[in-house]
Amino acid sequence: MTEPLLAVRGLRKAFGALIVTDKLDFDLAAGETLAIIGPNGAGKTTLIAQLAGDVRPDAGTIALNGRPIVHEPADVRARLGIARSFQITTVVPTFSAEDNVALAVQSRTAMQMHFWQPARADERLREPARAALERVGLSARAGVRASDLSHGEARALEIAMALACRPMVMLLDEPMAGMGHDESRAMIDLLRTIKTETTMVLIEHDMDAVAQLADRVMVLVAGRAVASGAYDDVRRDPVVRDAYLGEN
Amino acid sequence: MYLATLLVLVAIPILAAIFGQPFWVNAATRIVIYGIVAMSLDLIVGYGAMVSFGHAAFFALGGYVAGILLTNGIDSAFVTWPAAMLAAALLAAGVGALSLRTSGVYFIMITLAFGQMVYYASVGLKMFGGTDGLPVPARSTLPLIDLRDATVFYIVCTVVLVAFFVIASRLVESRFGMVVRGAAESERRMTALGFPVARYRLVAFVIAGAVAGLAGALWADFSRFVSPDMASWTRSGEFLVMVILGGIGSLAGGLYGAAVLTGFESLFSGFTEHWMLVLGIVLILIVLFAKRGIYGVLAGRRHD
Amino acid sequence: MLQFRAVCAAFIALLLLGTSASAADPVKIGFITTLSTSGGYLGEDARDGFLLAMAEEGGSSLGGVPVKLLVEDDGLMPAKGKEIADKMVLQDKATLFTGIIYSNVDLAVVPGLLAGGATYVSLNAAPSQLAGKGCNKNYFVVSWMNDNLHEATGQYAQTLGFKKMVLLAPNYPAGKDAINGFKRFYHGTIADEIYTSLDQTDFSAELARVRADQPDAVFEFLPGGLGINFLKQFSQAGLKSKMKLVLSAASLESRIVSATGDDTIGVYGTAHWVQDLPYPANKKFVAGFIAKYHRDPTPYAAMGYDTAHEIASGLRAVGGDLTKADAFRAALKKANFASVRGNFRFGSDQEPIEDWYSTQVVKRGGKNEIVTIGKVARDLGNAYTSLCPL
Amino acid sequence: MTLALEQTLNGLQFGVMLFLLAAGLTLVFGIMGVINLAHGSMYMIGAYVAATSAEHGAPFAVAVLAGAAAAAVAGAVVEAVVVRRLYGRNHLDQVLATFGLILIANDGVSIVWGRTPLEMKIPDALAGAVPIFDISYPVYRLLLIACGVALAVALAFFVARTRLGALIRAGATHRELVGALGVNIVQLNTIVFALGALLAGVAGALLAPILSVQIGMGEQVLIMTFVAIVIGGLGSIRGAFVGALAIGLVDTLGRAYIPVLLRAVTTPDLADTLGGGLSAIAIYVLMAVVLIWKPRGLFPVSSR
Repeated sequence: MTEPLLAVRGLRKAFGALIVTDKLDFDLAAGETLAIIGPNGAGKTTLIAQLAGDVRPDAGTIALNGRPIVHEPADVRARLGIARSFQITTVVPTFSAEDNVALAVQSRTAMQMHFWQPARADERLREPARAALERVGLSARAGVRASDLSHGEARALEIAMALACRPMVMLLDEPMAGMGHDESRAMIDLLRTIKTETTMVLIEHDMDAVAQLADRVMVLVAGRAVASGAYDDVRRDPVVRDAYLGEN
Repeated sequence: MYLATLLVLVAIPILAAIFGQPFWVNAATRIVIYGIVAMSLDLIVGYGAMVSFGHAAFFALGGYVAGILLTNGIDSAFVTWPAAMLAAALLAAGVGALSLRTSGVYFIMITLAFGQMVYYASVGLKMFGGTDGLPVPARSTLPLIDLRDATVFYIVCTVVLVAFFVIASRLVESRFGMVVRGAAESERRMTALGFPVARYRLVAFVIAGAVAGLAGALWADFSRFVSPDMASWTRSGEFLVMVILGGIGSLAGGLYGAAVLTGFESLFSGFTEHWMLVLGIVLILIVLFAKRGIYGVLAGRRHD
Repeated sequence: MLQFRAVCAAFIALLLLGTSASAADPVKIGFITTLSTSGGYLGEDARDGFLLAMAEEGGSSLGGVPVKLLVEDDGLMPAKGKEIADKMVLQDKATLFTGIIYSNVDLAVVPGLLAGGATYVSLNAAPSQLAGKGCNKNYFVVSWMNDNLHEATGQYAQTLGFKKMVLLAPNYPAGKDAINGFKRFYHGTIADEIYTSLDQTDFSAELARVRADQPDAVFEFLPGGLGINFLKQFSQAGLKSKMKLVLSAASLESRIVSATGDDTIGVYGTAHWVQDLPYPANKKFVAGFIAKYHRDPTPYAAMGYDTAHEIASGLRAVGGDLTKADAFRAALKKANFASVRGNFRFGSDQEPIEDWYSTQVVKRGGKNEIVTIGKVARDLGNAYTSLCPL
Repeated sequence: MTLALEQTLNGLQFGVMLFLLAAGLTLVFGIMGVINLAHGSMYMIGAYVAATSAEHGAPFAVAVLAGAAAAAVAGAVVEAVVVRRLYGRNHLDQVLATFGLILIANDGVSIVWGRTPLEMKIPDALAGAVPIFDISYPVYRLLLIACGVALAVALAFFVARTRLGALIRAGATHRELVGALGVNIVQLNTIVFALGALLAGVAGALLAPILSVQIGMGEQVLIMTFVAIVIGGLGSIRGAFVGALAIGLVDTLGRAYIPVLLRAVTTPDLADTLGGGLSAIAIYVLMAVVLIWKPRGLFPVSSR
């Protein structure tokens, strides 16, 4: 049996009396797409933050390719191959879309500081950046300031940046949040092409998207995984229906 | 605009000779040295969003190191200037490593605290003159070039200024610069991409500190006098004013800010004892109505 | 292109403003002094005293020679003072200077001026570095040699018979000099030497130490605002009834007295000039000053006035032609003017030889005044004269 | 032992007065996000107006109230004319504009009152000293401690229990929310700013009889005030109180004991040199240590 790409054991996090992650264990196999669903406040974003290194867990371990990373800060984890998008679009607003992706390309050599050559004329950065923009359909908008992009475009830009990092794992926090129907469609199509070539953890409320993208679904309620499995199985799980889907 | 600026810088000594006003060279040298400091500060404030309220500490340390070397008979500029830069860089590395743990207003205040420590240290060091300051016996020397000549010294300072401007302009457009600028706007994103943001910032901070130290050494040579007020918080404040006045995040703006602040004082202090009142009003008007400072006015609308 | 023109136009405007200031004829006197900060009133008084002397000749001449007084504020910063001096030398071509209040500014500015061949006539600061071995043929001190200020006070403390004293001064070189000068003439027990910060406003910690030391008397050298705060707090702490204060002229002058109210009544002082000195020149000065400025003069004003007359005597002798350097120097050295202090002359080192008076603050007609008690020292010179090659 | 008691009282007195300044500054920052360098000018105005009122025969209490009122009015005017335009602008603009206000205030005061420091008498009833154990402590300083503590309690009550106070608390953490409640934010800002200025004016007026009332008195205390609120955590009134007391005690006890302790371990000359310097930087070292340990101060306000 091959080792899981990402292994989480006994992860626990509380903010005061509020337990947001409760003894969580799960594995992520290489190439797999795991969707995490659950009601608001279930601790989904905090879980992503702990995987990415923005929030320190109170207890538990996280291993990437067998290497323990729970004590590594976010930038180290990113260099080890964890890329992420944020729930609220987080890019460099005054840089153009291409500049933003070029930075992501540059992040593959994040530890090397180059002080002299103009970065914007560096084809080793620009060419892969344009390719990533092409993939997410933003080629025409490459020169536009990130802050001037539409909401959907900005979300796609974040995906392009994650792609350009060539990560082992992509952590996507509600990539379709706030999008209209058509934008969501486009994003789902995009993610479907991407999921074949990388490993993904996806937080999503849109059940259509989950159904189409997830190989496996984990349901979080109050920090605990109450169910895990294929989308259809999970959907039929009475505990899940009761805690979450039943509300719909 | 850069061409015109360069032309003016070159024209000053010529015009000074024609009009028989050697003081112009003197005043211009002061502006150029302050311009170097303001530019170095702009590098971290304007591009890195690290608002240092203690930049004068590096300027002062550079000045003192050069001054002390010169007092002890070591006068080669190849020693005094690099020594000043190195000392300022080391101080900046220490201050930066501790200060960069904080951000925003806290960063402003902690750099102020370190600046005050340097200030009081220079006040307390009686062997280097304490509040009386340290008279510097002679200027640094360069082979073949006579720095004692005011015009020659001005030209050397201007060369340093232009060289630093070119280097800094490339720096902010380099891979390194893109990371520092990106982190200024979205630290989260740069961290999530895997950049060790604190390390990049520290390097920028050290570069700025070292250049301020070099400017301090030039100042020691120029005024042949170093004193604790080089490190005072009001001096740090003036440097910030120069940066903002000139146009933050424009590099060249630092020079314009230095020129206007220095020029303002010498022009108005002749007319009225209350020139500070006028300056206060002008500062407020600039903040409220000329958002990108003098650079913004000169350059017109910014393109990007 | 527009921007290019803007930069050039701005520059030309600056040039024109710069040149318009340079008209030639009158003798230019560079007056570098402290007009801002808490020490700002010291320079203001010195300047006003100087201007009063000029006003006696109509306002724009001294010794019958047209002069132009270039007054600039050094902001109590040595480097700023040096900047101003450079500007006055290079741009205004001034060769005659005065005005500096603080010793640290003095040490930064004066050696450079003298090295460039200019003449400096001091109306206040006269640090030991420029006395003795450091003397210069173009350097004249009308006021006092710094040490005198505190030596006289030490002498007076000795005469008053205090057995045990606490000494306070700011933690800077002139502060150390003050305490050393005091100790040169005072030989009782010194219970404590306390050094304060130059920007300190609250002295409660120091006063508690003074209280614990239980001295007969306290000497402090805290000029300007520092002294005002200290004297108020000293009195409020209830120490005034327990011990005496004996101060030098820099720490006890009319502005400090007026700003501290009754807190200074009974305080002892020493001075080389007191408002009530009976000399005709002094009466004329005091009356003129009060009439013009509506306040009592300080020693700084008196020295500004005397210095103006001293410069006038020199200018008159050479008809305003400062290129006659030897004649100008010789005339200055004669000190041919009626000093507000009465007895005044230069020693061979061109530092003053003068009398020092003991003083005390008394309430007279509802107003607190510094009055002369007697003489502490007659013809006091300085300890460095013999080292001066002049 | 008695010396220690006296020094502690001195430190407390300084601390509570500093709190009066710190409270206003931290509120203005917490609610409006404005760094107000001109806060010290309000303190200066309070002192000048109180001293002038007393000179014209106003009873002590009236003079203090006049000073406080003048500072509050000045604060409201400054807020309406300048500061209002700085909300939401970056801190640098705020620093520059309020620095301009300092210049205007200082020159303005020198035009109105001249450069001679003013005097304000302590009313006879408060002029004495009272015995506490075996020291006699000035009544007036005890009064200052009492006033400071009383005002701190009143302020705490006001913020915790009144409607306006609730808005201020809400404003410090959830600015948008307060706006959404239909509260007139513009008016709230002016009131808070004037309240901060009022407290600063009270401090200036109360300290006028102890200190010399002079130009520049605001800047000296301003830096200390900033140090206090940064230590406490910007925006936190509790933090301002703790920070101000810490500064008061550290500064006073440092001046009292560092030189004495040093004299016990080194030569007197070295002790004097070091002691002066070390006691001057003690508060800055305290701030740097606090910030390195807790980068957002002792009582961080969550939202900022």
